[in-house]
Amino acid sequence: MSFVSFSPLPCVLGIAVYWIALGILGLTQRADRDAGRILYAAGAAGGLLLAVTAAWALGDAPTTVQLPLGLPGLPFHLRLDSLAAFFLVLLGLAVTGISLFSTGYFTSGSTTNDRVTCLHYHFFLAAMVFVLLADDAYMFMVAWESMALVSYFLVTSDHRFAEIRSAGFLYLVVAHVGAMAILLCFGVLHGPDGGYTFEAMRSADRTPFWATTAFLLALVGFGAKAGFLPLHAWLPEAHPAAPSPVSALMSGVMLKTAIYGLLRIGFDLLPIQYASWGVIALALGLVTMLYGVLFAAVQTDMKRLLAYSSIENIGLVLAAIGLAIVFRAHAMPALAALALCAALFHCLNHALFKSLLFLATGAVMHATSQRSLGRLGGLIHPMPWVAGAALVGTLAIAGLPPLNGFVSEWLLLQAFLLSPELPDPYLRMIVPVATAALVLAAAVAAYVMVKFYGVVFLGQPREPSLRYAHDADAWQRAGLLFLVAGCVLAGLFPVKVLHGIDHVATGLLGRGMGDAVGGHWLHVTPVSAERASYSPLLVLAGILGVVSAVFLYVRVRYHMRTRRAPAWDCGFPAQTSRMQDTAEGFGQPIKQIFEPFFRIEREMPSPFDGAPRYRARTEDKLWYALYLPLVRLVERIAGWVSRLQHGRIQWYLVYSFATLLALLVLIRCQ
Amino acid sequence: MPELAVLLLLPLAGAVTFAFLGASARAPEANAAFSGFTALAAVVLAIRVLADGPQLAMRDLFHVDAFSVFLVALTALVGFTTSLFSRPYMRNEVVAGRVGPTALRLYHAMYQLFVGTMLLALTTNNIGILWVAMETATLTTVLLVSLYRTPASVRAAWKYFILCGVGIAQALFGTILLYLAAERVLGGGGTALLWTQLEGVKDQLEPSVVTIAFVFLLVGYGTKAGLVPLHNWLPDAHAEGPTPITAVLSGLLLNVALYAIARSKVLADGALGTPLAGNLMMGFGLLTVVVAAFMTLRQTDVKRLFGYSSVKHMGLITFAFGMGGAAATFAGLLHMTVHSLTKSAIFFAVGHATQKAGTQVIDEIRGLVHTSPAVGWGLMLGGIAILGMPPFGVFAAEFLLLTTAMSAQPWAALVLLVALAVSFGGILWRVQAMVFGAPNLKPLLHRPAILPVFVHLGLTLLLGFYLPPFLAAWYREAARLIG
Amino acid sequence: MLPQYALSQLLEALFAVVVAPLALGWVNQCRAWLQNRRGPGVTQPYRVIAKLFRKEVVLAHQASFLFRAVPYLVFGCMVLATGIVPMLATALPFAPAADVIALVGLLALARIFMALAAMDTGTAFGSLGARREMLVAALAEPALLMVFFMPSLIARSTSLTTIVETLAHQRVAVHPSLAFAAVAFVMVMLAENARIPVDNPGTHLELTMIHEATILEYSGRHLALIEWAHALKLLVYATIGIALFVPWGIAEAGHWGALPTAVLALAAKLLVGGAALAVTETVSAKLRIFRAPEFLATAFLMAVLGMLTHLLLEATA
Amino acid sequence: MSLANQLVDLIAALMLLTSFAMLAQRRLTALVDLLALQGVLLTAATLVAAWVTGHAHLYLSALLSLVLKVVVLPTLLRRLVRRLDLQWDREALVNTPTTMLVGIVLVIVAFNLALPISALSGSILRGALGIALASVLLAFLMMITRRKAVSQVIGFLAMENGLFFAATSVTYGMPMIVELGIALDVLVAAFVFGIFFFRIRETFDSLDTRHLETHPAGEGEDV
Repeated sequence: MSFVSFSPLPCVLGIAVYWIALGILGLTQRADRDAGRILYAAGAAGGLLLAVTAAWALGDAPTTVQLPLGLPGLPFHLRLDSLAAFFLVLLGLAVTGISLFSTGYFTSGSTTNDRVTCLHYHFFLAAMVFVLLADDAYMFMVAWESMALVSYFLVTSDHRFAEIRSAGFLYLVVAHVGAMAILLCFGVLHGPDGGYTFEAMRSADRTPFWATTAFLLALVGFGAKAGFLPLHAWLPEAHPAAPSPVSALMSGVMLKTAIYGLLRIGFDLLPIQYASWGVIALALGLVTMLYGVLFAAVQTDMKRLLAYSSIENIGLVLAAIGLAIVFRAHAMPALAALALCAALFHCLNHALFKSLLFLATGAVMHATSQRSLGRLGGLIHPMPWVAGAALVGTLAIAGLPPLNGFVSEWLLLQAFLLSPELPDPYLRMIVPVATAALVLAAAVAAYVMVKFYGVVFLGQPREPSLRYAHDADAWQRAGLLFLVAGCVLAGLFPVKVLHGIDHVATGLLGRGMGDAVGGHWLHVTPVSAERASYSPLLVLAGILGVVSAVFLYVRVRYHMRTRRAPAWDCGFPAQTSRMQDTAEGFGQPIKQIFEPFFRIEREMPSPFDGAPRYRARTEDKLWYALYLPLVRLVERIAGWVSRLQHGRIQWYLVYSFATLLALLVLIRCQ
Repeated sequence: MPELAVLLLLPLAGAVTFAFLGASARAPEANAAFSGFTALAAVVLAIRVLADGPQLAMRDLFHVDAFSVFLVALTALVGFTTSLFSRPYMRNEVVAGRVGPTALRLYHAMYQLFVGTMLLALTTNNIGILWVAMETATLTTVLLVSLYRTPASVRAAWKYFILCGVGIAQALFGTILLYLAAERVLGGGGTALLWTQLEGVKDQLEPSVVTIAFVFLLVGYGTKAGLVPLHNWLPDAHAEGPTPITAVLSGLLLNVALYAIARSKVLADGALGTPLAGNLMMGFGLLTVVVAAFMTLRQTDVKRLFGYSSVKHMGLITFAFGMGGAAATFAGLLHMTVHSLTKSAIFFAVGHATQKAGTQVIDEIRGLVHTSPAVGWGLMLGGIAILGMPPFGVFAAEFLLLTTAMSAQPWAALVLLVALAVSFGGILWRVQAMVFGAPNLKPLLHRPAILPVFVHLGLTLLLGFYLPPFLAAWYREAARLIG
Repeated sequence: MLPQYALSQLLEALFAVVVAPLALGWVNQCRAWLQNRRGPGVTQPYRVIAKLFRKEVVLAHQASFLFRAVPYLVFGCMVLATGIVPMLATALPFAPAADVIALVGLLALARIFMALAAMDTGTAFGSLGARREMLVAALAEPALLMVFFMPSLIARSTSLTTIVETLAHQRVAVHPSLAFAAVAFVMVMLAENARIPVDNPGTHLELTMIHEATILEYSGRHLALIEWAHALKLLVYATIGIALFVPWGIAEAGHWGALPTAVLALAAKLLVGGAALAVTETVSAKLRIFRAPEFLATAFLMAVLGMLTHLLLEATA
Repeated sequence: MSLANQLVDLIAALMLLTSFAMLAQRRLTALVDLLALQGVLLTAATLVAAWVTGHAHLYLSALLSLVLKVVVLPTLLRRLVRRLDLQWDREALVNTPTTMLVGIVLVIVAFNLALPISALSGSILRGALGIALASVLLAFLMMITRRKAVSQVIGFLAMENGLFFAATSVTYGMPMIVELGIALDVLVAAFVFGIFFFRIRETFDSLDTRHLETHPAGEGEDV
C-alpha cells in the first residue's frame, strides 16, 4: 500500500452517493423496463464493492471525515471504525443478493409505481450507510429517521390495501416514538457544553443514574426498531406488507442497524457498563426470543411467520449482548468478547438467511400471488431453484450444522457455559434458566422452520394453479444463490468470519477473543481446544463422505430398481391435498402447550350446522394488553381536550378573559 | 432606502389597483407580479441589511434589523409563492362558481393589503404602528375568511373578528402601558414608542408597569399567534377561507404575531431582570403544544387539521423563545422559517386536493397520489416534514429545540415529546388516508401550481441538511437581538 | 495426524455400524422374553435390513429428490454421530470437529430431514407424523442439551473427549446434579428413540404412531437405511449415556492394549442397559400424544434443576 | 388637587358609571346612546389633557374622538339597529345581577392591579388607570354576556373607548401618528361590522350569535 493511498471511508461514502444517484436516475427513467432493471443490478455491484471495502477497513484504525453540511456548529461527522465496518460488510453482502434478486423481481409494475419504488429502494440503502457512518447525534438522527421514512414508503408501496396502509402507519409511528427515545438518549448523553458529536459524548462524565437512563432509553429507542418486546408489534404487520426484497432488507439489514445503535451507545459512547443493564438486556432478549418463536409457530402467513422469526433472532442477539455486558461489568473481557462475537456473528447470519428466506417468499409470491400458507404446497416440483435455496436457508435458520446459524448459536452457548465463572451467585443462578430458554427457543425455531418449508414447498399443491408456478428467473436465482453461498461459506469457514468480528470486539472492549480464534483455520476454538472446538468443514466432509460411500456401496451391491406408485398412506384410498396437515394444524400443538401466551378466538360449529365451519384466530395478547389501551387512553384525552372546542363564541371570550385575569392575578401575587 | 419604500408602497398600490381591476382576466398574473416585485425589494433590503447592519429610515419611523429583515424576506417570499399558487386556485374557484367578480376584486385587493400590513408590522420602528398594522391585518383577512358567504365561513369570520379584535385590544392596552413606562424615561412625544429607543433604556423601565404591560401584550398578540387557550378563532378561520389565505394566515400572520411577542419579551426581560416573561411563554408554549396535539386526533376537516398543526408549531416556537438563550432562540427562528415554508406548501397541496375532491372532509379525499402524483407526494412529503421527520428542516429546528430543552428543562422536553408523538400519529394517519388508497377524485380545469409546493419543500429539505452561512449568521444575529 | 488415530476412528465407526442392529435386536429380544414370547432372536434386525435392501423401491408420485436423498443423509448423520461419541476409546481424531452441542445439532439435522421427507409425499399421516416428531424434538432437544451441559460444566468443556476423561479419571466426587441429568437423559432417550411411553416402535396404529408415521412411505433400500440409522441412533444414545454416566473402562485412543477391556466393558453395559430399557417399556403404558409434552417438560425441568443444583452446590467460583 | 385633576377624576367616574350602565342595559338603542356618551366623556378627557399639557395634537385628537365616537359610530349603529329591526338583547350566560356582581369584583381587581402604577405616577392620572382598566374589563364582560352580534360590537367599541381613555388620561395621549392609525382602524372595523351584519342577516335571517355558534365536525360532539 505504499504507492496507492486507499482510504475506505470516502469509498464507502462514494457508494452511498452512487446509490442516491441510482435512485434519482430511477425516478427519471422512462417506462422502458430494462433500463430500470439495470439500476438494481448496478446497485448490487455497489453492494459488493461496499462489502469488500468495508471488510478491508475492518482492522484499520478509525478514520473520520467532516462534511460541510448539517447544523451550524455541528457539521456532519462521519467515522468509519471496525464496528461500523462490520455492519457495512453485512449491509453490502445482503444488498448484493437482494438487489440482484430485485433486478428480476421489480418487473411487473402492475401494482406499484416502479420509478418511485426504485428511488426509495436506493435511498433506503444509502440511509442505512449513513446511519452506520454517522458520528454525531444530528447526523445519526437524520439518517436514522430518513431510513425509517423511506422504508415506510417502501412498506406502503402497494397502498391500495387498507391493511398495508395501517401496517405502514403502525410502523412509522413506532419508529418515530423510538427515534424520540433515541433523541432523549442523546440529550442525556451529550458531552460537556452541549457537545453532540460522539467524540464529545465518549469523553463526557456522567453519574450512574444518567448513564443507566441513557442505556434504558437506547434500549427502548433501538428496541422499537429492532422489535424487542413489547415494541415488536409493527414487525409482523410491516414485513408482510412490503414487497419481498424490501422485507428482506428491513428484516435482514435494517433491524441490524438497531443492534448497531445499541452497541454504539452501550459499548462505545457509554464507556462503563453495569451488570444490571446486562441482566435487563438478557432477560428482555430471552423473553423476546421465546415470544417471537412461539408466535412464529402459529402463523399462517409465510411472511408473518418469518417476521416473528426475526423477532426471535433479534431477541437472541440481544440476549448475547446482555451477556457480554454482564461479563464486561465483571471485568471478564475475554468472555465479553466471546458473547459479543456470538451476537455479531448471529447478526451476520441472520442478515444472510433471513434475506434469503424473504426473497424465496418473494419468488413464491411472484409465481403464485399467494402469501397464505393454506394455499401453497408442493412448490418443490415447479420451483426447484427456489426450493433448493430455501432449503439451505431453512436449515441455516434452524441452527443446524454445518451451516452458519449453528455457529453463532454454538458460540453463544459456549459463552453461557462459561458464565459460572461469574463471581456473583445471583447471576449464576440466572444462567441455567437463560440457557434453558435459549435452547428451547432454538428447538422450537427448528419446528417452525420445518413447518414453513414443509407447508410451502413440500407435499401436494393446495391450489390447482400452483402446478404451473414458474421458477425464479436468472437474476432472481443469482440473488438467491449469492445468499446461499453466503450462508454456506460463513457456516463452513467461521474462523475467517470470526477474525473479522474479532476486530470489532477488540475495538469495543479493548480486547478480542485473541489467540483462541486464530488457533487453526479449520477449528473454531473460542477458549481453548480442550474446552470446546467445532469444525464445520470436517462435519460436512464426514457426512458427505459417509453418504457417498453408502450410496456407492448400495449402487454397486444392490439393484437400483424404483417404481412410482400412488402414496400408500396406510392404505387410505382417497388422498386429496386437503388431507395434508395445514399450517394451522402444524401450529396446533404449540398453541396448545403454550396456550397462556396466546389470545385465541375460536369459532366452533354447533352440532346442527348445515355447513359446519371451524375457525381459530390467534392474536398477540400484548396488542390487547398494551397497544389498544394506549390508543384508547390517547383518544379519551383527545375527547376531553376537544370539549374545550365547542364553537360558542361567548365561551371562547371567557377563555381569553379568564386567561387574562389569571395572568394578572398571578403577576400581582408575585 | 428606496427598496423599503417599494416594499411598503407596492402592495398598497396593488391593493388600490385591484380594488378596481381585481376581477379582470389577467388579475391573478398581476397579483403574482406585484408580489414578485415586492419579494425582489425584500431581497434587496435583506442584502443591504446583511451588508450594512441595521437600518433606520424616515426619521426613525422604520427600523430594519436582522430579526425583522429575515421575517420580511420570508414574508415576501411566501407572499410571492402563494400568489403563484393562488393563480390556478382562484381560477378553479371561479369555474366552480364559488366566487364572483366582486369577491375576486375584494380578494386580490385584500391579499395585497394583507401582505403590505405584514411588511409594515415588521419594518416599523414604532410599536404603536406595529399594533395598527396587526389590527389592519386582521381586518383585511376577516372579509377574506367569509369570502364564500357560506354559513360556516360567516361564522368563522365573525369568530375570527371578535376574538382577534378583543385580543388585539388587549395588546393596545399593553402598548399604552409600555408607553407609560417609557415616557417616564424618554419623555413624551414621538420617541417613547420607538423600538430603537425603548431597547436602549429597557433596564430603566418601571418593572411593575412593564409586567402588566407584558401580560396584556402576551395575551393580545398571543391571540393572534394562536396560543392555547386563545386560539379558538384559528382552526375555523383556517378552514373556511380560500386556501391561499389559509396559507398566508398560517405561514405569515402567526409569525408576525410571534415577532411582536418576541420584541415584547426583550423589553420585559430588560426591565424585570427575572425570567418571568420567559416562564410565561414556556407555559403557554407547553399548553399549546399539548392541547393542539390532542386536538389533531379529532379533526375531520383537512384544513382544520393543519390549522391545529400550526397551533402546535406556534407553541413550540413560543416555548423556544420563552426558554431563551442563543441555542433555543436560534432554534425558534429556524422553526419559524421552516414552518412557514412547509405549512404553506402543505396548504398549496391541500388546496388543490380539496378542489379536486370538492370537499374538505378528510374521509372523502382518497388516493391523491393516483390522480395527481405531484399533489399527492407534495402533501405526503409536506405532512412528513411538518411532523418533524428528517431530512426536512423542521427536524433540524426540533432537534435543536429538544436537545436544548433537555439540558435546561428536562420535564418539559418529556411533555413535548409525548405531545409530538401524539400529533405525529394523528396527522400521519389522516395524511396517509388522503394520499394513499384507491382514488376518488376528479381532474381540474386549470392545472394546479405544483412549483410553489416543491420549491418550498426543496428549501425545507435543504435547511435540514445545510444552513447557508449567511442564514446561520443572520439567525445568530437575530438570536442575539431577542435572546 | 497419526495413522493409528485415523484407524481407530474408522474402526470405531465401523464397529458401531455393525453392532447397532444387534443392540436393537437385544432390546427387542429382551422385551419378547419379558412378554413371555420367544422372540425372533437378536439377529432379526440384520435380516430385516438385508431383506429390505434387496427389495425394489416404490416411490409415491409426488415424492421429490429430497425424499430420495434423505435416507442417505440421515444414515450419514448417524454414522458421523457414532464417530464423535467415545464408545470404546476417547481422544478420537474426529472429536475436535464436533462437541456435544454439535452432536445434538447433528441429531437435529437428521430429524429435520426425516420430518421434511415425511411431508414431501403430502399424505395425511406423513405430515401428522412430521408434526409430532418435531414436537417431541422441540421439547426433547433442549432437555438433551441441558443434560449435556451438566457434565460440561463439571468438566469445564463441551468436548466429549475432555468430559469423558474428566469423569472417568477423576477422583471420586459426588455430583448430585448428574443424578438429575441421568434421569432426564433416560426420559429424553426414550422419547428420541420412539420408545414407550412416548411412542411405540411396534405400532402401526395410525392415531398413536409418531416415528413410524414419518417413514410410512419408505420402502426398499431407503427403508433399510432408515431402519439402520434408527438402530444407530439408539446405539449413539446408549453409548452417550454410558460415556457420561458410567464411563469407567473406556480406552484412550491409540492404546490398543486397553481396547479388549473396553469392548468387554461396553458389551456388558449395553446388555444391562438394553435389558433395563426393555423392562421400562414393558412396565409402562404409552402416553396420550398430548401427555408426551408433559413428560418431556418434566425431563427438561429435571435438567434445568440439575444445572441449578450444580451451580448452587458444586460450582467453585 | 388641581382643577384638571378633579375634572379627570370626574370624567373617570362617569366612565365607570357608563360602563356599568352598559352592562345592565339590554335595550340596544340605549346601549348606543351610552356608547355615544362615552365618546363625549372621552372627548372631554382629551380636551382636559390638551388644556393641561398644551399639546396641539391633543386638540386634534379630541376632534377626532368627537367625530368618530360621538357622531359617526353611534349614527352608524343606530341606523343598523333600525334597519335590522333590533330592539332587545338577552343575557347569554348569566343574569344581570350576577353580571353586576362580577363587574364589581372586576373593578376591585382592576384597582388593585393599577395600585402600584398609580402610586408611582404623578399628578392627574391617580385613579384614571384603574378606571380605564376596569372599563376595558367591564366591556369584555359585556361581550361575554350578550347574545346579539350588535351588542358584542358595542362591547368591542366600549372596550376601545376604555383604551382611549387610558391613553389620554394616563399618558396625555399617544403620539399622533399612532392615534391616527388607531382611529383609522376603528373606523375600518366599524365598516367591516356593517358589512358583516348584512352578511350575517343574509345568511341566517337573524343577528343572534347563537347562529354563529358552530358545531364544526369533529369537535364538541357532546354539546
